[in-house]
Amino acid sequence: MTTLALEARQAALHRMLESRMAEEKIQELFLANLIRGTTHLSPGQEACAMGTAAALRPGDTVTCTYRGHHHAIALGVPLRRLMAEMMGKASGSCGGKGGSMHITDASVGLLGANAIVGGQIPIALGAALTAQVKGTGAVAVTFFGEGATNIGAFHEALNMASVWKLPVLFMCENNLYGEYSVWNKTTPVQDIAVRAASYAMPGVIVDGQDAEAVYGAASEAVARARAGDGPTLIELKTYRFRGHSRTDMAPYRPAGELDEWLKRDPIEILKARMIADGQLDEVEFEELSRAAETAVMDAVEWARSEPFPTLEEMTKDIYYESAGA
Amino acid sequence: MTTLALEARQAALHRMLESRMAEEKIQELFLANLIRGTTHLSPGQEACAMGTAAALRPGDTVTCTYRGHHHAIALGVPLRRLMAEMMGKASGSCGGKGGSMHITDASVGLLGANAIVGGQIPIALGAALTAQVKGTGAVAVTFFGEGATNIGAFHEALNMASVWKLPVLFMCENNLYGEYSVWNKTTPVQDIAVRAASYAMPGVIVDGQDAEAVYGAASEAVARARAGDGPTLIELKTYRFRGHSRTDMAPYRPAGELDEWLKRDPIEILKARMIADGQLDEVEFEELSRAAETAVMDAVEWARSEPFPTLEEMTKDIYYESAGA
Amino acid sequence: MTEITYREAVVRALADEMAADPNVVFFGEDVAEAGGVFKVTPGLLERFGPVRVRDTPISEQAIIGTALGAAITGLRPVAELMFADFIPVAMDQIVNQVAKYRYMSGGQFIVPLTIRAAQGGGNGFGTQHSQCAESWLMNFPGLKVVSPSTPADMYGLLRGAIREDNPVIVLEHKGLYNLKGELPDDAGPLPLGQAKVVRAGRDVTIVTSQLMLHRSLEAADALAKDGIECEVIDVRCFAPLDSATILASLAKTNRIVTVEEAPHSAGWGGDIASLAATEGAYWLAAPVKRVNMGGALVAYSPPLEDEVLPNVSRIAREVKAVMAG
Amino acid sequence: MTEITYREAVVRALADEMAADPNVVFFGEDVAEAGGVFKVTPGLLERFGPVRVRDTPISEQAIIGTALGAAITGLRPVAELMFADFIPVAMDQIVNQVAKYRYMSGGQFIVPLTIRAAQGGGNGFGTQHSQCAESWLMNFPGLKVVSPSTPADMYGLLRGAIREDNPVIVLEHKGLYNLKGELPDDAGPLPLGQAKVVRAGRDVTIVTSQLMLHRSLEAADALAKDGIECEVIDVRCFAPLDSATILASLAKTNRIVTVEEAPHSAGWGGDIASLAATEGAYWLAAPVKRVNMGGALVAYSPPLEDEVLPNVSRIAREVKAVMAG
Ligand SMILES: Cc1ncc(C[n+]2csc(CCOP(=O)(O)OP(=O)(O)O)c2C)c(N)n1
Ligand SMILES: Cc1ncc(C[n+]2csc(CCOP(=O)(O)OP(=O)(O)O)c2C)c(N)n1
Ligand SMILES: [Mg+2]
Ligand SMILES: [Mg+2]
Repeated sequence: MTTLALEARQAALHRMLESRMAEEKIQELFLANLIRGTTHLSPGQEACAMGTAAALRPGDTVTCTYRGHHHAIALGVPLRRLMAEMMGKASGSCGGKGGSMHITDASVGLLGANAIVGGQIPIALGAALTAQVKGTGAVAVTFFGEGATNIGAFHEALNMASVWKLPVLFMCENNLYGEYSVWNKTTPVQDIAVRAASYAMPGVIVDGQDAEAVYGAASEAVARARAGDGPTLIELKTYRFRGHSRTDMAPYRPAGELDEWLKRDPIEILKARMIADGQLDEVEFEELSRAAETAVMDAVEWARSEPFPTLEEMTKDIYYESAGA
Repeated sequence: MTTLALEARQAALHRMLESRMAEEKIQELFLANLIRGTTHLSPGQEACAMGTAAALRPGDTVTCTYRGHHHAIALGVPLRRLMAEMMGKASGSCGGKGGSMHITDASVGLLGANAIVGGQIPIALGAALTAQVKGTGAVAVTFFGEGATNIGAFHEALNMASVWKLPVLFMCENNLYGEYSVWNKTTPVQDIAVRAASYAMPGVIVDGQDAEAVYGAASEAVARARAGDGPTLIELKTYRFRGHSRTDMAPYRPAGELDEWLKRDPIEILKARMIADGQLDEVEFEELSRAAETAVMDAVEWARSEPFPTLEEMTKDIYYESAGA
Repeated sequence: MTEITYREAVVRALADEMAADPNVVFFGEDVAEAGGVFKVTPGLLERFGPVRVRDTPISEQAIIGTALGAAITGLRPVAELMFADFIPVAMDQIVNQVAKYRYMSGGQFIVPLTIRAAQGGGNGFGTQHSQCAESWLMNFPGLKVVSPSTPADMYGLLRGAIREDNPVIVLEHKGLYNLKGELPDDAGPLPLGQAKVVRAGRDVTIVTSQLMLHRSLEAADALAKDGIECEVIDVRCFAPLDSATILASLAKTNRIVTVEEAPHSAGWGGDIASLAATEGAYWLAAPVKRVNMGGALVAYSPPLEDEVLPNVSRIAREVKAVMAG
Repeated sequence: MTEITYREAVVRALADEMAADPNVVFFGEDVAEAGGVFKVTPGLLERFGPVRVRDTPISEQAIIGTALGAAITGLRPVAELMFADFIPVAMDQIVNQVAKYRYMSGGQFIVPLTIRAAQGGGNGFGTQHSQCAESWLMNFPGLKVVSPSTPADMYGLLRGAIREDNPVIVLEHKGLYNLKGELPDDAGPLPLGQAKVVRAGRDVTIVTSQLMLHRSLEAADALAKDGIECEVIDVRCFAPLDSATILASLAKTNRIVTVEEAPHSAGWGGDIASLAATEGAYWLAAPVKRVNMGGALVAYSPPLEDEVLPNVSRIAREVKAVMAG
């Protein structure tokens, strides 16, 4: 089994904790109506993001979904800018224009979270095309849910990526539900990974709760992609500990299912492994947790005190206006 | 191997001849600019249509593509109405409004040929839904090319048909080319049929030049569908003897390829089998050919003398206006 | 007379039509078991069963294609697209298939199909989940487009849409779901294609719809205090447009203002202004004024979103400008 | 000065931009090896090689998504959608992704992307292959929409589009591909957003585009013999619209007629009429007249198709009516 080096493990654990706590805080803010709109959280799915991010290097890019906070944090979007974006503040990562569903930070390779199911998938092909045309060796990663694999854009993108041998990682976070529908009510196959065969690309099934397993599979796919051998579909078996969005209490989940999955909390899995390997003890973990909490609280406080964008922003950035124009 | 009863063989041969000759005539008319616009012919692919039609019964429905004359003739659209439609005449099967790419005749179950690649595929699901909801036992057939299997609508339709166990036959006429592109330039799999696995439905490969092989596979799928066991994807390996559309001389075909396929002319295959079985001799075949030619010439002459629609037709049929309104 | 919400009006209309006609079926993403993401359709599955009320995969093209195929073969499907912002995902099926199917076939089919979707801004849902769709659909003859603004109209127009033998898109405004209003005990289907003078006035005509109707009525109240009597017209049906009602009002007031929740360019207000400049030109005593989103998009940030949507004071200001013009 | 066709102008513009900037790439269905279905792009593959000039699968969503991803990561893609009628197949990518990507990110990206498509009627291509698309795209801030009417404009505006740092849709009229015209030796990129007064006149302003421009010019010649001097304006760029040029002409002639190849409702002529009724109202001496397809679709049948498109005599008749008004 592939493992991460100590520092990478520490970073993964650290960011998983930050993501978990940031999302708890975000949920609070939404439920208290301190933020209006809706949000889609990913507690339970953090390892999918962290394991993948650990396999990437600067220049690589990511597109993802409205359920994208964990990806943003994994890639290094600063918590303050994330929180400010959540609140629609001018110092948010998108200047407040994007919001929870559209976190974007080109400086860390996050090309954008997307609120149209499947919309982000073909966009990754373009980033990969740039890499291929310019010979940069970069790979393009795109995250999506299992529900999204029933939409046309998914199909077209995987096919064209395969034909053009584009350096893309198709990362399917199969969290068992699309909104309130359990996956097998809308999808006739047991494993999403089998769909790779329609595109003559490798389809891999991975434990999405284990950051290192994700890292291993992603690393292999990255190597394949950088070598010019084309895309890979990776199915990450995972679970969202919360409902689909802000107010969803997930009444559709069978009794006990959540409890079973809580036993496979990605944070606990990595923590236990590090403890077993003598890299961490409970006290240190508590410290890490507290540090994450502090960072999140700081980000929230900071963001709350930041100004909203000025009204001129309303019509800015619709078009790029060149200096000369 | 499944075979057709004598009468059905005769009918299939007869209609294949009619289709072949009608299309030769159509091409002539277009090239002579007696018809404006474009047309997509199917010589070489006739068995795909005739074999399938032989497996259907009244009440079953078909949607197909702009390359749909053979389907229309297989289902029994009268040659006169087909030719009149080709010429945009009022007595055409669509009153002249549809044209070569949109032959439709609800009275024989032809719900429409479609000029948007993949557009007709989901529509078949609706006909199947009606059958399922009303319990009519009808099946819905949809024809499309191998190139169309790369478009999103194909994917969505197969998935939803499988989930809902709809009585649909997905008939892929793999004629090796989508416009001027050989299939394996745009499609990374050797056989389209493998894509059925993405939808947990049977995927079958059939010799599309052999009307009886097509009939056999279609019959099995029809039985499955009528029994409530859901859809089937059938890949018919075939070839178009002409270019993609009116003016295409198909320069992209490798030398000799057409000649190889001409040896597998679906008309010759059925003819030879009938001769071998003592059901036909050359003289009778000549007679059949002449009869088909006569019928086609009659249809052309008739259609030429028919009137164009009146100008009031321009705005009619855009909306249904109830008698009371 | 009972008081119901706009949300309840939807499910009541659906239930009443499903009870009246066994051919009415209803499907969409998470509409059945969960009762819809806006909790608009609860109880239908329980009452009408899983054959007629279905959840679909995330496959908007398949949803609309299925509805079309069902409509032309004898059902009267109602398909939900959830957010109107997803209409573009199924755009080909809507504008190239649904709208044109009857015409291309020369009138062989009726297309009794209803598409429902929730639209509009003001909820912090961000750029991809806050749009109004009327203007996108009006350049496609064959479609009818309905936008109810009150619970009673929602109820009556949705029933009217389901009874229509033509495809109708019913747009529900998210911001109105909780709006309460009276429903007459003898309420039945309402005819499409009729605008409604919601407030009579002699000085200026305001043409508007949905959320903007309610803001315009507020503005009209305020303006009345300044002695300006607004006639407020609820468009209700954008295609076909009830020009007569609008022109009659213009003939009386000689001044017209449109209040649109949409970008200016190719927004429906252009059609109203066009009506005034063509058939209504001799009645016009002052330039037409259009109040809309200009060239802007809906941003996530609350102050930007609040600014982009026309509000009561902006409406009042523009009406005053027209009175001065 | 050389004489070139509108068709040649396209490939020359593409070649010149590809030669000038290695970041320009070009792809679409059958555009590379075959040189396009309208034989518009021959020779590019041979000259610029298969990395920069590519054939795609039949996957319009993937094509546009790929172009978007490439544009935001450093390429300047030109994507062809073949017939403009297929724009709806990729509508989500165009209107929810491409148009909004820069805005949602708070201006992190430029989106230097060009989409080319062939549009228009008059060729017997039937209802799904004869539409004009400007009006469908104008309600989406973020897009620019260009419709060149002459070889020189085709050349200059396509180069201008490719140089734009914003997404541009360039619509080529099929009926003009064989049109010849002069190209100045020093021709370069033309700026977008400027209408052109093609014929000066004092009596009435005709605002039009593409095929209708040429018919309008013919009508203007005929009308001149009757002493009516038309000022004919070629819109050239529908978004952003050059209101100033149109208003200046209206201020001079006090009469305005739009000649549109599109259905009336939500057609771009509504924006012109709206301009006249708002900013131009004080100059209007007669009602605006719109000449367009009314509520009709393009049927296949030649007399119906010929009737639905505004022709020279209808244009002349309507201009006379406006002069009388
Ligand atoms: C085209 C489109 N259809 C529907 C929706 C509404 N919607 C948002 S999330 C979602 C479920 C997606 O499920 P999945 O792909 O499994 O991702 P998850 O939310 O589980 O991460 C749906 C249907 C949408 N945003 N876009
Ligand atoms: C959505 C869409 N994209 C592109 C086209 C143009 N087009 C027409 S036929 C065709 C090739 C289709 O190939 P295939 O599916 O193999 O069918 P065949 O023509 O071989 O029968 C293409 C690309 C179209 N009509 N619709
Ligand atoms: Mg999911
Ligand atoms: Mg083919």
